[in-house]
Amino acid sequence: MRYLPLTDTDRGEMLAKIGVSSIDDLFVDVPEEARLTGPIEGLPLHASEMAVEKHMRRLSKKNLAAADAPFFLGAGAYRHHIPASVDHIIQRGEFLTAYTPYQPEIAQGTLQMLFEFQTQVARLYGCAVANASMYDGSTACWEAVAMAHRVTKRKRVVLSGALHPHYAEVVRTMAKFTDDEIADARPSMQPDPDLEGLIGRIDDATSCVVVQYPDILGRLSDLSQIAEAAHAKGALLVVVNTEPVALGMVKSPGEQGADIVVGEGQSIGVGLQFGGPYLGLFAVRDPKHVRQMPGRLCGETVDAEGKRGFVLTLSTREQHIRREKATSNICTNSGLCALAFSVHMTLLGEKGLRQLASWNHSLACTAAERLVKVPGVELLNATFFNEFTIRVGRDARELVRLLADKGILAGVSLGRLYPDSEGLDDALLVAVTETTSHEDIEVLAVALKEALA
Amino acid sequence: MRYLPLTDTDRGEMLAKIGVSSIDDLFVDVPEEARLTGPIEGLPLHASEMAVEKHMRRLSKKNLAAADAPFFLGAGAYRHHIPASVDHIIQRGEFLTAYTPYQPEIAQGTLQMLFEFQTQVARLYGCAVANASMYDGSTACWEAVAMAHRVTKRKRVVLSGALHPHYAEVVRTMAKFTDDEIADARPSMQPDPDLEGLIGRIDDATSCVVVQYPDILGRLSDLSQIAEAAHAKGALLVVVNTEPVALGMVKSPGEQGADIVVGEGQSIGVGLQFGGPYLGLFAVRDPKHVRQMPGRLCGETVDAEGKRGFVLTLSTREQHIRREKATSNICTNSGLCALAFSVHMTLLGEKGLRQLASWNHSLACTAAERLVKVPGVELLNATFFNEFTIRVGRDARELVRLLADKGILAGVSLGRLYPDSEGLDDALLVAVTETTSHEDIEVLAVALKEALA
Amino acid sequence: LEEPLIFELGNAETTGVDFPIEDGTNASLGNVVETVIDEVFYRMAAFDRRDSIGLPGLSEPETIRHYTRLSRQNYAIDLGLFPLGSCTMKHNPRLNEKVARMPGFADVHPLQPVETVRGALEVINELAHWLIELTGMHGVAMSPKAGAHGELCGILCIRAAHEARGDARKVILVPESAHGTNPATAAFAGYEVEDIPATAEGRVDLEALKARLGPDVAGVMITNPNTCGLFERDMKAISDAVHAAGGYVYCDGANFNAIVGKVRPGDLGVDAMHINLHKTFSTPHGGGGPGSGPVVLSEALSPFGPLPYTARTKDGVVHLVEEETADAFSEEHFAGKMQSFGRMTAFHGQMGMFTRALTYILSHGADGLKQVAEDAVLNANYILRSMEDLLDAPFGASGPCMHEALFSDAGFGGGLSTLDLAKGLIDEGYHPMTVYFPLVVHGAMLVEPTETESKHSLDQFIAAFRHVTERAKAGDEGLKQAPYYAPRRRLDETQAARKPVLAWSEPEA
Amino acid sequence: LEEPLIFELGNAETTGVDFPIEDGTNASLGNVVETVIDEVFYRMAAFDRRDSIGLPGLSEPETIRHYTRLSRQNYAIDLGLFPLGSCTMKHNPRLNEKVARMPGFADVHPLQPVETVRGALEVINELAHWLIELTGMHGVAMSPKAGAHGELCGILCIRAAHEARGDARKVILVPESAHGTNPATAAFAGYEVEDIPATAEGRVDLEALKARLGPDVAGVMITNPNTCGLFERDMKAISDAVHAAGGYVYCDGANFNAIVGKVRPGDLGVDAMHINLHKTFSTPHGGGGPGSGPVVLSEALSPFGPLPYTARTKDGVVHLVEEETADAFSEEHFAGKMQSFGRMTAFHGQMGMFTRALTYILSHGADGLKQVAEDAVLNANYILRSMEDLLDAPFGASGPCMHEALFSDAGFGGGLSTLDLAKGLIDEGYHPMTVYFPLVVHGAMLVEPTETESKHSLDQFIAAFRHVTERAKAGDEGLKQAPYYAPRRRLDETQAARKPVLAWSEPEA
Repeated sequence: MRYLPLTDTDRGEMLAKIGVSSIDDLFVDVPEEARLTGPIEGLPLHASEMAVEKHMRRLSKKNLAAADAPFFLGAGAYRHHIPASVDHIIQRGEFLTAYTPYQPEIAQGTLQMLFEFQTQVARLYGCAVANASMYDGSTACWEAVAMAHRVTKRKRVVLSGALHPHYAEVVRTMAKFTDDEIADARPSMQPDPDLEGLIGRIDDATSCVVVQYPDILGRLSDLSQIAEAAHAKGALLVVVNTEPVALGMVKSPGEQGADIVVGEGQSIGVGLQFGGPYLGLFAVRDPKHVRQMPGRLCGETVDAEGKRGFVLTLSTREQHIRREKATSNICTNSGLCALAFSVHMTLLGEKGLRQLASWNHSLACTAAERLVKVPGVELLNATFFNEFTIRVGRDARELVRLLADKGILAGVSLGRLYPDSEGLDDALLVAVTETTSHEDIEVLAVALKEALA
Repeated sequence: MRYLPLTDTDRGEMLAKIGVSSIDDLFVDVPEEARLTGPIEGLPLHASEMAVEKHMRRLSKKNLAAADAPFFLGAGAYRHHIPASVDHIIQRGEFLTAYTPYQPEIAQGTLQMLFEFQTQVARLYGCAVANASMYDGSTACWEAVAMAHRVTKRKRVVLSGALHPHYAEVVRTMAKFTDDEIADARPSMQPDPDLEGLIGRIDDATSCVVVQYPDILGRLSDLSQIAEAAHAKGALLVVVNTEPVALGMVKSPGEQGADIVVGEGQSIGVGLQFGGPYLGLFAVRDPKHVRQMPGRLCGETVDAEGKRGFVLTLSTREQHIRREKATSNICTNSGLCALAFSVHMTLLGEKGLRQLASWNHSLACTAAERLVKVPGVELLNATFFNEFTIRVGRDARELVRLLADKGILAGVSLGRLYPDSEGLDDALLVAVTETTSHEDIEVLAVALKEALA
Repeated sequence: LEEPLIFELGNAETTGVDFPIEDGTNASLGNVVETVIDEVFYRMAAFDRRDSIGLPGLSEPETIRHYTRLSRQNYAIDLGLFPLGSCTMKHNPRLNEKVARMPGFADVHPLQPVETVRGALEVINELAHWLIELTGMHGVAMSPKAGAHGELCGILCIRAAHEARGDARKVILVPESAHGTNPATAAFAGYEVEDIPATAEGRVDLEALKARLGPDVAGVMITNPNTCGLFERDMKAISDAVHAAGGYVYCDGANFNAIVGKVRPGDLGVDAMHINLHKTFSTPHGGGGPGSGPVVLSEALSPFGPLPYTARTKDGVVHLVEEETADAFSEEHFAGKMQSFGRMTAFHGQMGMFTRALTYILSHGADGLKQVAEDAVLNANYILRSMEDLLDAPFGASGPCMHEALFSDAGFGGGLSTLDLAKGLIDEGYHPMTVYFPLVVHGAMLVEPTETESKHSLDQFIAAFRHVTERAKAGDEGLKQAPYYAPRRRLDETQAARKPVLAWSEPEA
Repeated sequence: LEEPLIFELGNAETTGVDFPIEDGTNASLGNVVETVIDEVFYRMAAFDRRDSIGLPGLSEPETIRHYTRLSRQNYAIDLGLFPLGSCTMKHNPRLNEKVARMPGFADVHPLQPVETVRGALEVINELAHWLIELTGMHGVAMSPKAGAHGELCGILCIRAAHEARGDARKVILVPESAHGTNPATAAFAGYEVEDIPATAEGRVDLEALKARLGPDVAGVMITNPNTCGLFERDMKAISDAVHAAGGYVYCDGANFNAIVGKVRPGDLGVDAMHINLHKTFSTPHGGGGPGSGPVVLSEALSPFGPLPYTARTKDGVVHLVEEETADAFSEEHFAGKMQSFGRMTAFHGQMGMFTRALTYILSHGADGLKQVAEDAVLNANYILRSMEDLLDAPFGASGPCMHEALFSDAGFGGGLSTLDLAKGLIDEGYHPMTVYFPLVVHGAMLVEPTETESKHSLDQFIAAFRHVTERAKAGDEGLKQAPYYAPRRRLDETQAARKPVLAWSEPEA
């Protein structure tokens, strides 16, 4: 078999060296009744690369790839163009097949990259320190809540109603087991987020307020108001961002007073991938909170000859040292996705990121303008970056399916995200990125007009 | 622009260092009238990666890829499955973006690979020495003829009529300028190659006989008979192979007495690529002919510390040393294709190559069996490896176009290869490899039945 | 040449990405286009990010070179044996990478209408099916993002199952040799953690465990094969005892590679086990992630799994269950309402890893997977028996090891430690083994070669390992300063932790 | 660790490729299947290759590791500046690699029916169009496989054109500073080669050339910018003189990178010029190939180009001409029968390079290509002027250099040579420049940075270059043994040539 280098001759020689007569002798400690005697039921024998590739290609072709349709989905996962060089780099065997850099002398490639990544994320978020990445945005969001609990020693969490519902569910799920109390609401279907309502829910028992920016409907909030209110009650402000490209154009959460900024980094370098692996970003504004942070951190130091080098550090927070007293049980980051992010961000640079953001926003404005001309379409947002909400006067889930049948991936219906909430059925999230062409926008507008006639 | 690192600030500083005030000052030696004042006519400004990719993808999709059709083309280019790891290796920057290994101390990767490649080719061909590759099979074929001229000091070349017509044309074209005389014929449409005719044309002025094995119609010749006849007249036997996979199953040309063996290596690791780049293989049976060989050679030596290492050697044959006295003007090999070949061959090994060959032959037999059951189809060959000739009782060029309209790539018509020759119109070359499925064969058989009804 | 940081190389003006010149790439907030939606532009102007962000750009040639050069300071499987015990650093097939990049997998959105992602759902179902078959379990939660996330999933299932009965148990038992993630996970889920002692031969002490079981014990977390590299012979008896006491058995699947295709944990009474796709099923480690940790569940725990969830229905077919379909599904198949403990992450899990793992399983097939386990165990025993004359193997007499061999620093001279030996191996051209784990052995060294090493490779490694061991036993002072030939000498971890520098900042003028 | 040869690692039993188990992979010739075509099997048995071939196999993990490790013994553009004069080692964009692998380009057969490869033919036509536009020529032969093959193509066109007139000229004039391929090519095409001398400032001696022209001279082969890095100011005058004497002008296009988008060779009277797609248009060098050398031709030479061939028709559109269509096409567009000198290779040329080169041209566009030339020249002059105070630049006073700077070993101490300086640069982390070429300068060093180097990169290189130069001038003995830090010390080339070992063989027992 192509992945197994031992020949039968090798196996024989090795058994002889070990001093046993057969492979079964090495499995003597497995009780007879636990041994699987036959093959795995239904699993065929090993297959050629060609046959497996054919099978997987057949499955792949059963999906409608975003490139093959006018595509307007967002809601926490965005389709951006990824330069070919990003994939080239992440396929370098030295990055792809390395492990966690526990032996820093022979892992400076990964470590320096992580140090650069941490700096890029911190700057993008307007924070002092970012960690070396986490699973994804939703789990990073939960880790932020858990960290706020540790920092404030309080348990009451105020979630904005316009936080991505999957993120809110993750927080709710995990909080059940840690005894945090979660206060939240459904999104207010207004042109602006309900800041007053949110601020009104902050009290002296509140550990943190969690706000998404831009929020699930694409709207932006003046975070400094919320920060002020939270800080006045001794609570932390946690800001969640699911579209990092926006931060090339809009003020960072950090500069508006957010204490912990977390988010999904998938937009930069990672791709859609049907939801994973993605890239959790996690940063704190104030360096004093570093020791309460979860996740890996890479730090600068020197080697025995005084040369600059990098190591994983502050690991006394982590599970392999602290065991049950760790700040998180996490022991993986999203290393290769962090690399993809960092390479893409390096290619963009500040100039490219700003251009990318401008272009996204400009195209989204063009799309919004065009779509509101379709009879029956109303724009909800008073503010948006590259994603906005329209109301279409009919069940948007049905509409999405209808358009999918025509080969148009029209957006995400709120009904899909909030299956149990009423009054959101006619709302559709429409995301527009640099991959959207003017022609795509026109095709959507025309199809909407037909469907809503 | 994404590929140009200089900023305007850099440019200014550099001009100042140089001591000129503008870029134009560096082009003072270009006479005014030679300067292009406007832009290149019709060429747009620089474009984003996304836009260029889209344009090229559109062009790509105008082609019917072999994977998307039952596919039976051969005639010197064969579709084989290439393991994914081959492409991974050839995309390593250290191989992809290196130059000819003129500084061996920092090019051992390329050099050791070439040494391994030369050994693999020599063994496959049953020869003593192979070079580090040439442009492709057809040019290697000409280089063999030119070498035979140098070795024998004779000018008369006997080409087998069943040599690939493109190869024959290349030899004829080049020979016009070197005063070699070319004797050839069209292929005999018989179950076996016309050995007697060929042998009869060898005389005391003959520098070499050139025979393809398997030949353009897929037939095999007993090369040792020809070798004996050629050697008796003091001529060399040049054997051309266009399907190296065959040599995993059939006797090598070297062991049958061929003096120079050349061929196309594209089958192993390189892919179809619409005809190029391909991989010219060149080997000699007798080491005494090495100094008359064209092309690069890599040899083993030691470094100043006695460690084994590899260098380009015998370069006194080459143009950069010998200038007009060189054995060839060639100064490029097909390095990256040689790497792909060598990686694929290493993955196969002797066991894999033999299995691959067996499978190809077995499937080709299955196909031949099936196709001869179609009324109107006759099998020409008495011998074949994975490609054979059928006669279809109507114009095969038309038939191929007809089947292409149905999405079947049915083979290569002899009419396409020999536009001027009569009597070959109803012949079709059918190649079958491991990428051909039983279903493909059935589809072809059914379509042929319809078309010939 | 040392490689500078991107912040030292790049600047705010350079970019390696071009945009269409004519388009709105120089627009700023608030003045993009003339429009009927003036209000938006007016309002957006307030959010304009005016200050410098501080992100340097590099052109493509500089970028490729920077990362190519950085990469060469890494050790990796592609360069040599990577014997990290318990991490299963096996070869990552390149076909898997190719498949994961097929547009139908890489370029689909998680919220596309189901009709447009049938193939993606089939991949999840097909992989779920084989994971269930390979482990002999009932259902599988595919969404956990990594091993530790999977542990959490399993423990939350256990907690949910107890809570559903109104049974508020407080304690999870964990062997002292467990991975650090085990106690951290249990604590994160609100449990108290208590140790289970080991026997002198390196296995769980069954009698001690039985003695501790009781109505306050929610379950045990066991690693099998365990972190000493041994198979827990009494696994079935342990499970029976735990079940009899009303608890559940969690099995840490980190070491599944040793038994895949040979032993089904479900047959040993396991209730939940995570599977590290990057260990057993060869998805790339990527310098620390992403992982993927699907959790297989017994019939008892299946109703409590997180959504989305995959389970076998009555007719034996495996189906994906999401929030919307959960009720209907569980009424039909769990004889009652599904009592999912909730959602662990947005979307469906690590799809990019699923495609790779499925490709791996289909490539190996039934015969290949069994051979994987056998060769992994064979290679580990070969190392164990090639070293034990020279190096202390504390459980060498406890029978064959499974896929990893455990050694200790007993007998080192001159105050040399396991760390010194590890750094010495770096100079021999190898990544060291896992060190100081498990904690039950002093100066532990856990060596896991995996099945994708050739005998030639093992023999070379053993020679180097023996050489360094001899130096360590002889008290060779030189080892204290090793490595000498790596891109860096020993790094000052104390300084890094004491005065943390976690982001680059402009040097002061 | 030294990397063994595959022959030392592998064996005949191991394979890294699997085949379907049930299929005919163990068939041997002569007994494959029961069949109606018995005769074939009977006859094939005579060809059975029974003896061992001697090809070792490696599993995929071993293969990846072997070649990954080998690759790390190479220097490459991706690792650093690669200043090989006249080779134009510029960055290879990764988009080009992606495009070349699109199935519509990579997975099509050269003999597919034309209707099924329209897109591929469009690529050829589109690239041909831009090559013609960029050079100001009339037609282009796309099929030559590399630069030297292109030279041959151009010279054969010249010879065919003369022969068509019954004019049997015998001599090609070549400057002494020409690439070795130039005289080799002319000789291979049956010509006598004579040198043209250079002036003291490093350019072709126009008067000497004029004096030599006559009825026996078929043409001249000129490199412009020339191999001394200078633009041939008198190019137009040279062309006029050659044309007046009934000859043709071949221009070696190796240095086109310096003038692309700035100067069109057609405007200077050139009749034929090859274009190294791997130099100017960034297709990867690949350790020595494959190259690709399309040849642009003037109207005078166009009718003689090889088939397949691409030329502009009367209506200005560029068309691909093959054997079958040649007659009709040339009657219409060449005012007579096409007199192609024949075919140079099977099929259409280096398609995989065409897709890359076209991608490159479209990526850069009109503004980008001009910038390429300007930055290439700027970078070279920056090096020239940063070094000339220290290192002899024989033509430093002849005006600005173009895309490469030429130095000599004048002033080196202690018997040190250009070679020693080159090897010293290796220890500084750089690939050396082109050495001992052109031959007109003693101990020549030809430095071509290309436009894809940043100022930071150039400054680092200059610092290293100056450092080694200072050592060379000071006669530092240590340089004689350099390199010290490369994968190998100096290799014994004499032994390699005297007792050639060109293939591995089993060591004697």
